[in-house]
Amino acid sequence: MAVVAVLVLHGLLALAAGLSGRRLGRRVLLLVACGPLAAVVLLVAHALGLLGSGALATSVSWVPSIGLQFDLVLDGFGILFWWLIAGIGLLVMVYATRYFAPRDDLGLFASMLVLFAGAMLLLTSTDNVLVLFVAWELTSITSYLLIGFDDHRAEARASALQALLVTGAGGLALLGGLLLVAGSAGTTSLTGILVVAPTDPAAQAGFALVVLGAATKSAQVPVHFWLPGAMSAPTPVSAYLHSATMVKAGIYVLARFAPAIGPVVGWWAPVVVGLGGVTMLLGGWRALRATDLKELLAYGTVSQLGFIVLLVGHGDPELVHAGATLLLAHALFKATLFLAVGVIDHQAGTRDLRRLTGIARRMPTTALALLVAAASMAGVIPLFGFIAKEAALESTLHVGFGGPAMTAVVVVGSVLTAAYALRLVWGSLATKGPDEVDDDVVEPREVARPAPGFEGPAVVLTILTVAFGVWVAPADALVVGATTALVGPEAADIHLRLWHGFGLPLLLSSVALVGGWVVWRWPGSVRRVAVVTARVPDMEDVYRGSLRGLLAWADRITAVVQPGSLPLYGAVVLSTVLLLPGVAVLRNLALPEGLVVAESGLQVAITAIVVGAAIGAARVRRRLSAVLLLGAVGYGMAVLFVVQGAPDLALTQLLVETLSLAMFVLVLRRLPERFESTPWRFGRPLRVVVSLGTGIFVAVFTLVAAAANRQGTAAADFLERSLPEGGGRNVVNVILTDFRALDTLGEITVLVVAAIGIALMVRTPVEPDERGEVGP
Amino acid sequence: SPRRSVILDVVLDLVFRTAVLFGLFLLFAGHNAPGGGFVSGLVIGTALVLRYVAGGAAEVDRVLPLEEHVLLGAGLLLAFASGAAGWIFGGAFLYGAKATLEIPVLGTVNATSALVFDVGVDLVVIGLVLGLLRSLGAAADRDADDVDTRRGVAS
Amino acid sequence: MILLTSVLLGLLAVSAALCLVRLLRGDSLADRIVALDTMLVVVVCGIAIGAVRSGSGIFLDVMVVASLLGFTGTALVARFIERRGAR
Amino acid sequence: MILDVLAGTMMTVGCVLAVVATIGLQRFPDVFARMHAATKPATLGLALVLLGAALVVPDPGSRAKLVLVVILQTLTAPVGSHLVGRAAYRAGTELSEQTLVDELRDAVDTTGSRPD
Repeated sequence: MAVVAVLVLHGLLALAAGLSGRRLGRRVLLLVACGPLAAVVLLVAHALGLLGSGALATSVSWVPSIGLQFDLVLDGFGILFWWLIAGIGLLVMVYATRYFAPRDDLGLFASMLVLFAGAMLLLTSTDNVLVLFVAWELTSITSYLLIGFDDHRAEARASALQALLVTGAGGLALLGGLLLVAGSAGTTSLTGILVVAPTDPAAQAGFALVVLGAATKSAQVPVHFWLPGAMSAPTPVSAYLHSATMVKAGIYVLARFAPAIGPVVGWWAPVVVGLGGVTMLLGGWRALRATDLKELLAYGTVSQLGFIVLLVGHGDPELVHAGATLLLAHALFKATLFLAVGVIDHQAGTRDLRRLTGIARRMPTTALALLVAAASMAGVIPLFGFIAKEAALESTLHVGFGGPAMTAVVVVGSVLTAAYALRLVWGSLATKGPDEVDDDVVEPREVARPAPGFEGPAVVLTILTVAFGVWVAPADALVVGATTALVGPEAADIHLRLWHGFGLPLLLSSVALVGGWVVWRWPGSVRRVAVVTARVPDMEDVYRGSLRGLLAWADRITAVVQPGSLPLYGAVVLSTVLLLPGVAVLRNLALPEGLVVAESGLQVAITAIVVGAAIGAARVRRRLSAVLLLGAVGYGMAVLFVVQGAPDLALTQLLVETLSLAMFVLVLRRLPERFESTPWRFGRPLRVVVSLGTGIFVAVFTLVAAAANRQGTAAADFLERSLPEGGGRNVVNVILTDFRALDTLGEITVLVVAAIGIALMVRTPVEPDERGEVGP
Repeated sequence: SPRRSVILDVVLDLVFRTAVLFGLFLLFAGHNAPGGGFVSGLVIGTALVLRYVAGGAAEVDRVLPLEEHVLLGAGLLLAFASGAAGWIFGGAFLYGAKATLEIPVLGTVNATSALVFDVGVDLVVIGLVLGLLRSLGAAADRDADDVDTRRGVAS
Repeated sequence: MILLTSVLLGLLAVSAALCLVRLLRGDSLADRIVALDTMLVVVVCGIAIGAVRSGSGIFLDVMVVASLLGFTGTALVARFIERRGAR
Repeated sequence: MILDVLAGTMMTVGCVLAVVATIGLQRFPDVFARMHAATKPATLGLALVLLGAALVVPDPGSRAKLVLVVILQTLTAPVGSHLVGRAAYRAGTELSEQTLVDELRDAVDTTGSRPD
């Protein structure tokens, strides 16, 4: 039950922050920080065993009819994610209070942030696939709003839209995949699906879509380009969403599916691992050329995400264990790096490493934090990053099929990681010579010293990175819990160790570090590789090109389909009626037997008049004459109703006919007097054919429909009950206002909407066009 | 204005009242004889159209000063209220109730809750006609007038 | 009485047909609205005779409304003709 | 029995009048003459038929409605044709050549929308 309480708290805080944003100013961020704080308290209580066993699993049925159970199961893997989301969330919110200058829309920012945190917590704790999708979409939407928070900057809006489109499309793919898989497995519960592990073609297609969805969210190549774009978001957002939590949602889904699906679905491991490997290499490579610190970190994140996907996607217990460790390590050091870069950007006013020099002396604490985090990223001994890399290298060695290839990719990836880590440290902190810096460099003394509270969060994370390196137990417990939740109890004996002895992994790590230094020191050495990657198309241009093409194509279609001529619309509508239902009626033509043509001479006379008037209405040149002839048709119909013995119908028909005559007159005043002749030669014959066809179709259709009524009419029943129950002899009115009152209620609502619609349409000011004529 | 016909105005006063009265008659007679909310609304609507023909939008406003959305809203609300009342007392939404009332002048009258619903329908229909007259009539008049004045035709 | 009413209804049907001819042929709008109005008068008479023939008065409401509408329609179109001209 | 005969004759005269008037509608040269023909059944014809019916119809409610319509129609029919006549004249409908004198020509300004 506690889990639900925490989630609901996030929702309430989002509402409260939204409302009270203006009054609280920057303190609103502290208000929303209570959400992650509550989650942390819950986790600590759980870690200390204070909670009962049931506290972490609840089941609330949301929409039982479509299997939408709101059951939450917080297992080991969920807890690992909760630590990340809540812990880093808390620190980011504290950090944000210093980062932002006082502004009145902080309330919106805070509510979006806590809503995002709540969505992520829900995503990682729900066992129902549909609820997972709802949370997934919520994160996409909140990320869109957060990226585009500085909405006055066009670039922020553009990248926010880009992120939304890509992750949104991914979300659609995920929904499709999940539905397919849930359909084959027969249950919408995630654990249920993993137990059944369906492999029929539909499920396989489902898994492919799930991988696609996860790939967009976790910025895997080729849909990785939205992440560097998202760097135009405020730094707290980048640190929280686009490094530690949101981009890991895809990994969460892949990790959940991998252990059960990997061995069963043949293509799963190669595809996912391959995807991860390519992303790792390409991400690392692009990071080397980045000059904006946040862009460098963004590509670094893409690379690290690839690395985690490579480990977690395989499904082998040891690899999953290493993946979970890296997941934790990456969250720690990448969030620190973002926070540190945020401090530098905030104080120095720029993130371009060509304009920064001598920062280390101006803000030693941030510099130290950045240095340690970068070292952990590169995998330098005693830090937690090193342990993760060692575990990864060791586990790839033990993998049978494809193991060596994976190890090679990891080593090359680590070389690149080490290289861009050095580039980051040198770029942001070092005191550079005149030739290594642009002319508009920010002089160190112009950089103000950051307030202590501002650097606090980064320091806390750095302490964790160092502490987990030296004292592995707490991290190990967390990771083992996560792995056993994913793979099962047999993974319980895999443990983290700082020192693996002088084995191959240590050698490979040091090779990676040295290689990294070489690549960074002498970029010339990798010139040849640059030629190869230059030919890879930049996905961002592909995205922009496809968007432009889509819009151009849409314009062309609208021009063709909606040329603005009313008769054409009419013809299209009627001919569709003729084609689709018309053909259907013709195919099973069952005319009622004993077709009575006319009961009395009078009916024939009246029908003749009606038909005569109708033909007249079609032929006459003047608009109002046509309306008058139509009036004759309507009155003729009313008389037919009288002859058939339906007074209510006759009354309504007469009245409606007169009112439409009135409305026609009111409108026709503004229209030219005569019908325009059709410019197109075939206009007239086409109209005759279409209208004749429609007339015949309606007649035949009515007959067939009447004949098809097998169960007998409801009239008898209504007639009987009219007086006793309805209290009235006029069965028509009793039906209208009593038996079927709900339908009438619907109808009068339609009337209200129609009245409002017309009023709005007519009263919107219409500028007379060039001929001075007020348009129709 | 030169366009108003005195004869029409005189006769109209008489006919208008008769029409409205007949409309109300249809409403109340509706349950047992032909009629009902919808028809009654249309009859009264036609009477309003007559008023519009005679004296334009100003005349209609004089006769029925209400805004049309007030009528629409009141009608819909009344219909829902009668439904909700059925729900609260009778257990199901739009549940009908019957009562035999002793009204001094009219003698024994058996009224049904459906009548309230019918009045709601009536108001909605009148509101619709009024709305149409106001938007298609009055608004179009304004456009027409300024178009005519721009083209120098004394309308 | 039944025979008589049938004959009368026949007569009315003939006059309605004649009205239709005028409605179709009528070159000016005024002709057409007069024809339509006369048609409605025929309808009112028809309903009255119908009531006599069937002995039940439930259609008389329709008759009252029909006569009212005839007048409204005529007045409406008359107002339109005045502004637009009935060439 | 007398009532039936009386009602019958009244209704017959009314219907005959209607037919004659509609024949007139075809043969008269211009709008105004046709209107003159058209109003006859609207007032006299209708009154005859309805009053005849009122004599025969059983229940008082129906009779009241019939009389109501007679009154309404005798009131509104002339006004209706007055309106149409006025509008037609103002709109400049040509009078047929058989017209002897047009007293209205100077009294009414048909400048409004006479087709020049």
